[in-house]
Amino acid sequence: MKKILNDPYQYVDEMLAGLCSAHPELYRQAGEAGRVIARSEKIKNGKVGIVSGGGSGHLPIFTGYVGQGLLDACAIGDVFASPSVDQMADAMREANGGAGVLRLYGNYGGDVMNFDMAGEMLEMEDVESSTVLLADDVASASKQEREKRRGVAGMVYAFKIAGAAAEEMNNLNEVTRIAQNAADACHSVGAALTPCTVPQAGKPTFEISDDEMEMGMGIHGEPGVWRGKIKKADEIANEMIDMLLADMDLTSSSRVSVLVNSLGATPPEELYILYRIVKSRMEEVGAEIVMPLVGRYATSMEMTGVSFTFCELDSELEKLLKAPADCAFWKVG
Amino acid sequence: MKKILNDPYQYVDEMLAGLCSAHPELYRQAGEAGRVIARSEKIKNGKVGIVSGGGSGHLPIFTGYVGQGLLDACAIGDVFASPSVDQMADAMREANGGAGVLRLYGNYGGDVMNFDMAGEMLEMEDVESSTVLLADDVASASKQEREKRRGVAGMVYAFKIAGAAAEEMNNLNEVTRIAQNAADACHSVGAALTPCTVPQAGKPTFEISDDEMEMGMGIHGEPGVWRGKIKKADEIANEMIDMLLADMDLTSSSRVSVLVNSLGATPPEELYILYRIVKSRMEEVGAEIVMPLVGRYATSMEMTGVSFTFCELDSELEKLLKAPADCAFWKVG
Amino acid sequence: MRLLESRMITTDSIKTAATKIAQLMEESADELNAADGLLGDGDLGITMVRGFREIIEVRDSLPDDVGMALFQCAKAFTKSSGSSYGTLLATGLMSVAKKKKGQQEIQVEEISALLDDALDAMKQRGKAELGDKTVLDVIAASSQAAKDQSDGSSVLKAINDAVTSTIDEFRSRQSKIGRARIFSEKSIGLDDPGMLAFRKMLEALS
Amino acid sequence: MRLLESRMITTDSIKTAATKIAQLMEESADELNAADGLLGDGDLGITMVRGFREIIEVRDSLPDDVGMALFQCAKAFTKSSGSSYGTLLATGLMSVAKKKKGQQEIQVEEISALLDDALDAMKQRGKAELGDKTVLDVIAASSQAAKDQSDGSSVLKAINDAVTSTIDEFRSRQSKIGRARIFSEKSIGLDDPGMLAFRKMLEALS
Ligand SMILES: Nc1ncnc2c1ncn2[C@@H]1O[C@H](COP(=O)(O)OP(=O)(O)O)[C@@H](O)[C@H]1O
Ligand SMILES: Nc1ncnc2c1ncn2[C@@H]1O[C@H](COP(=O)(O)OP(=O)(O)O)[C@@H](O)[C@H]1O
Ligand SMILES: [Mg+2]
Ligand SMILES: [Mg+2]
Ligand SMILES: [Mg+2]
Ligand SMILES: [Mg+2]
Repeated sequence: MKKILNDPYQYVDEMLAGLCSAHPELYRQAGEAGRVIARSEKIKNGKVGIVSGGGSGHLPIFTGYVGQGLLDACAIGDVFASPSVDQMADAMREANGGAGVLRLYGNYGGDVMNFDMAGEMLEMEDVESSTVLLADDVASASKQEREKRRGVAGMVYAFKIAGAAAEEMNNLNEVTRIAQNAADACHSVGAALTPCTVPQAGKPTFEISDDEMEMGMGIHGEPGVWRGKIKKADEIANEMIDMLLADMDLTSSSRVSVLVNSLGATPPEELYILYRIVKSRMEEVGAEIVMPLVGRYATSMEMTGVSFTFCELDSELEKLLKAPADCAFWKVG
Repeated sequence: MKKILNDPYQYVDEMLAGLCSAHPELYRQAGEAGRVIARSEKIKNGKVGIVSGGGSGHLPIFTGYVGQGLLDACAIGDVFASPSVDQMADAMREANGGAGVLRLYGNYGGDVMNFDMAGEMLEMEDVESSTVLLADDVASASKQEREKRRGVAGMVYAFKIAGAAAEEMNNLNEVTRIAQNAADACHSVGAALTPCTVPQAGKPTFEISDDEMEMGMGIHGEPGVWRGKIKKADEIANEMIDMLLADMDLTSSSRVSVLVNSLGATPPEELYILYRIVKSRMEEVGAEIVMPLVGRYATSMEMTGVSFTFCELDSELEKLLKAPADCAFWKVG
Repeated sequence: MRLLESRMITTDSIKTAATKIAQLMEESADELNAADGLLGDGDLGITMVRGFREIIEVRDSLPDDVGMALFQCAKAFTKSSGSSYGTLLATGLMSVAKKKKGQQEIQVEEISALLDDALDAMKQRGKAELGDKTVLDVIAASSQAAKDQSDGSSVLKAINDAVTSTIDEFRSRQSKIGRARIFSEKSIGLDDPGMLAFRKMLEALS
Repeated sequence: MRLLESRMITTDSIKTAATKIAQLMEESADELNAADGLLGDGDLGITMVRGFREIIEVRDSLPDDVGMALFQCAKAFTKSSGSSYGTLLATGLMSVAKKKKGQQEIQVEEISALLDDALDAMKQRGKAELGDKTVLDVIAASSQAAKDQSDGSSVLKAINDAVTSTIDEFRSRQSKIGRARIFSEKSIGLDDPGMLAFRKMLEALS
């Protein structure tokens, strides 16, 4: 959990400056405090805008996914902290092409309050908007209380699918409906082996001993389902898959995209070891894996651990998932 | 440095199985022991084949870069260990489209011995071949003894450029010449903050205290230039850039691609913080940055640290660097 | 103190109040950060300081329309930080602002009802309930205490007392919302930092 | 022992030798791993075991052409592992194989020259020099000891003695090649594992 940084209080601003100077053809810093990242080109007139936002420290989430076929703008908070209402409002202004703005982000109390308030502020500026929340972490609440779940890596699918729907010039109602379907289609669970360090705090987000892991842990270190000795890769994979399958109704005619995601430090080598089990369990169910994603798509800086997301696709979602997309972290098509 | 694995002795084979089952449209397992990864489609007749090879644990290097506009095949050893002669010979057989094979890999004693021997074996099968070694780590030997340097992240450029040259149906001499130019154009240096764990060894590759870093360290933990207290990001960046610039002759008409690379655990947030300095130092020199790469291109599993590679481009190299390429870890164009 | 000595609140009294609160917040930042740090991310002091600094920025240009003045304050407060408390306070201010838009004064008799409005808006914004051990509980108590009061200084004293006894009453209870919820058990015996920040603001006015 | 008791080496004596060495390597794996582990990656025992297992796989089908037989052995040895030692041994065998291709026997008098051939090939392959404290040094000593010998058992004893005294002589020197180079200082006082493995092979034949 050692970090390479300057002043911890400049971590986010320096990161954003670097991001935009490395990829000026993709990203543009906007907003009064520079805490909004928008696409380098202004939004097309008549296109529904898609904004997201949340704490820093999760690259490519959230900021990284600003790009063609993905987000239009993003508000960025300090590491693991909500952006301010103003930053969210600025992001919405950037994403306003006159056809309304969808707010698409994770279900965290502070983010929800701020984005709701930003929405009200934009309403006063006659910008129509809607909200779709990601609440895909099955370990954070029961299926009956799905709306209380945390939003985790399922965001990747929601960004991709909603982004494609907006790119096809659907109206705000349509984009919102599709984004909600994408959000509902996602089921995720994570397991962490080490914490990470929030620069401003300067110490690990939680403590865990050298031979322990925590199943079901949230991406900020929120408590999980159990903590105990590190299990073998195949056991970990099977346990996570059990949780996800129990939450879904997959059949032999289902089509599912799977995301085997590193929380940061866990290398792709280990993700591929886990993927074997995902593949064979899906074969058991008879469900077809579509466009599997293996890599670092939603992280917590240098945290060691993995998450799985299963996204059940209907033909509409599948087509949009496969549509072209382009950002510094992910190219499709 | 906690790992998610099953039997440490199966780490590599399970990883390869997972890789190929996740991306069957890209990768195919070949060779007697499955320790060769080739493109899913057989090599085009008359195309020069490009093979690489080396120890596992560096994804995307080496295996990950098998793909269109990149490598044709790759021999994979255990973590941080050379592949066998036989595996290398098998990789060369996969990459043989009748126009000869270029062996393009890093300058490590065991790898060189084995690849040379594999080359001799293939000579007996009338397959023409050549060798280009990456020796880009400026911290591992002086400029006068450049041929003794270790090969590190510069491989990414060499794979990309040589791969594009072969895709354009140049002959073996031409591809070899261009690959050698690419290798010569690369200058790299790394700094490590934590070690990683080789599965079969079960313990970290080296020891370093919580507040220390090592400048110039190799990707397997080979000794560096100094070890001391962790410096600030900007100081680290400047020191690494000083080493690289001292080794090159950049002028205000130079065009350079820069790779700001994570050794594994270091998150992209911190790479972008470092990139700011690369950018401003290049501006000082007056050299133009072309297609900057920021991310995890050459790693040591969960090692914390970074490397910089500067690749000085002439118009031929630049054109080939920008040519299309496609693998699970990197898409260009 | 011009805010509640008399029987009404004007933009002038808002300006004075903002100045006093801003000053006390600068002095109390560490204390509030520490209280928040026991259960949350320890940023409540920073939130208050930054928020009131932003209000001070707009203070001199606040309009006489007391509704619009409060609206400007609410907007200023949301600028600085992304913390829950800032957004909740701004939400409360905004709801009062909407009610009073176009008017130049707030009567003491209106305070209780306006606090109820703020409370409703904040409940909706934060999806919390009374009893969850948050700032909402001291606002509810304040509204109750302000009822049937018609004098500036007595209403302030009544609110102050109600807030203090609410804090005392809740000390032994569990937090059910926000970051503190994760450490629900740990919250027993500790004061809710949002309640403490509310009392600090009152303190500045007393 | 049929290999060197008589005055020549045939494919039959190669088969017997391979069997005996393979057996001793199984017993000595831990010892060689440990020796390699002190300075390198601790895999030398595994390398030897796996290499000789592969040779045993092809043993029964080795041709009478002693050159081709050695060529098959060399190829078999490279199959299993990527370690330096395996490739170097195979390189040495291959160079002898090339020389003896088309013949059915190796005369004891030829041994010294063939070892020199192997040595040259191995030097070229590994880019090491004599004196670097590697297996090359014991092979050079072996070649020297084999010179002017014409009897199978005496040449083996001479080589054995030369190897042992070379190991003794190099113990206090520094390794200059391979993984051990990184720990050059540490190598003082320790035997080079590649030399030890070479002696083990001779031991199996004695
Ligand atoms: N959803 C909510 N509803 C009501 N009050 C809340 C809510 N969330 C937090 N609070 C109040 O805010 C205080 C914490 O504020 P703050 O430090 O800004 O939160 P955070 O840093 O977690 O965003 C709590 O003590 C509580 O009084
Ligand atoms: N370049 C070289 N030239 C000659 N001998 C070498 C060379 N490299 C290694 N050796 C010999 O091989 C031995 C180590 O073998 P091995 O364990 O297979 O190496 P590694 O595991 O490092 O590839 C050394 O003790 C030394 O005798
Ligand atoms: Mg807080
Ligand atoms: Mg906060
Ligand atoms: Mg070894
Ligand atoms: Mg080895």
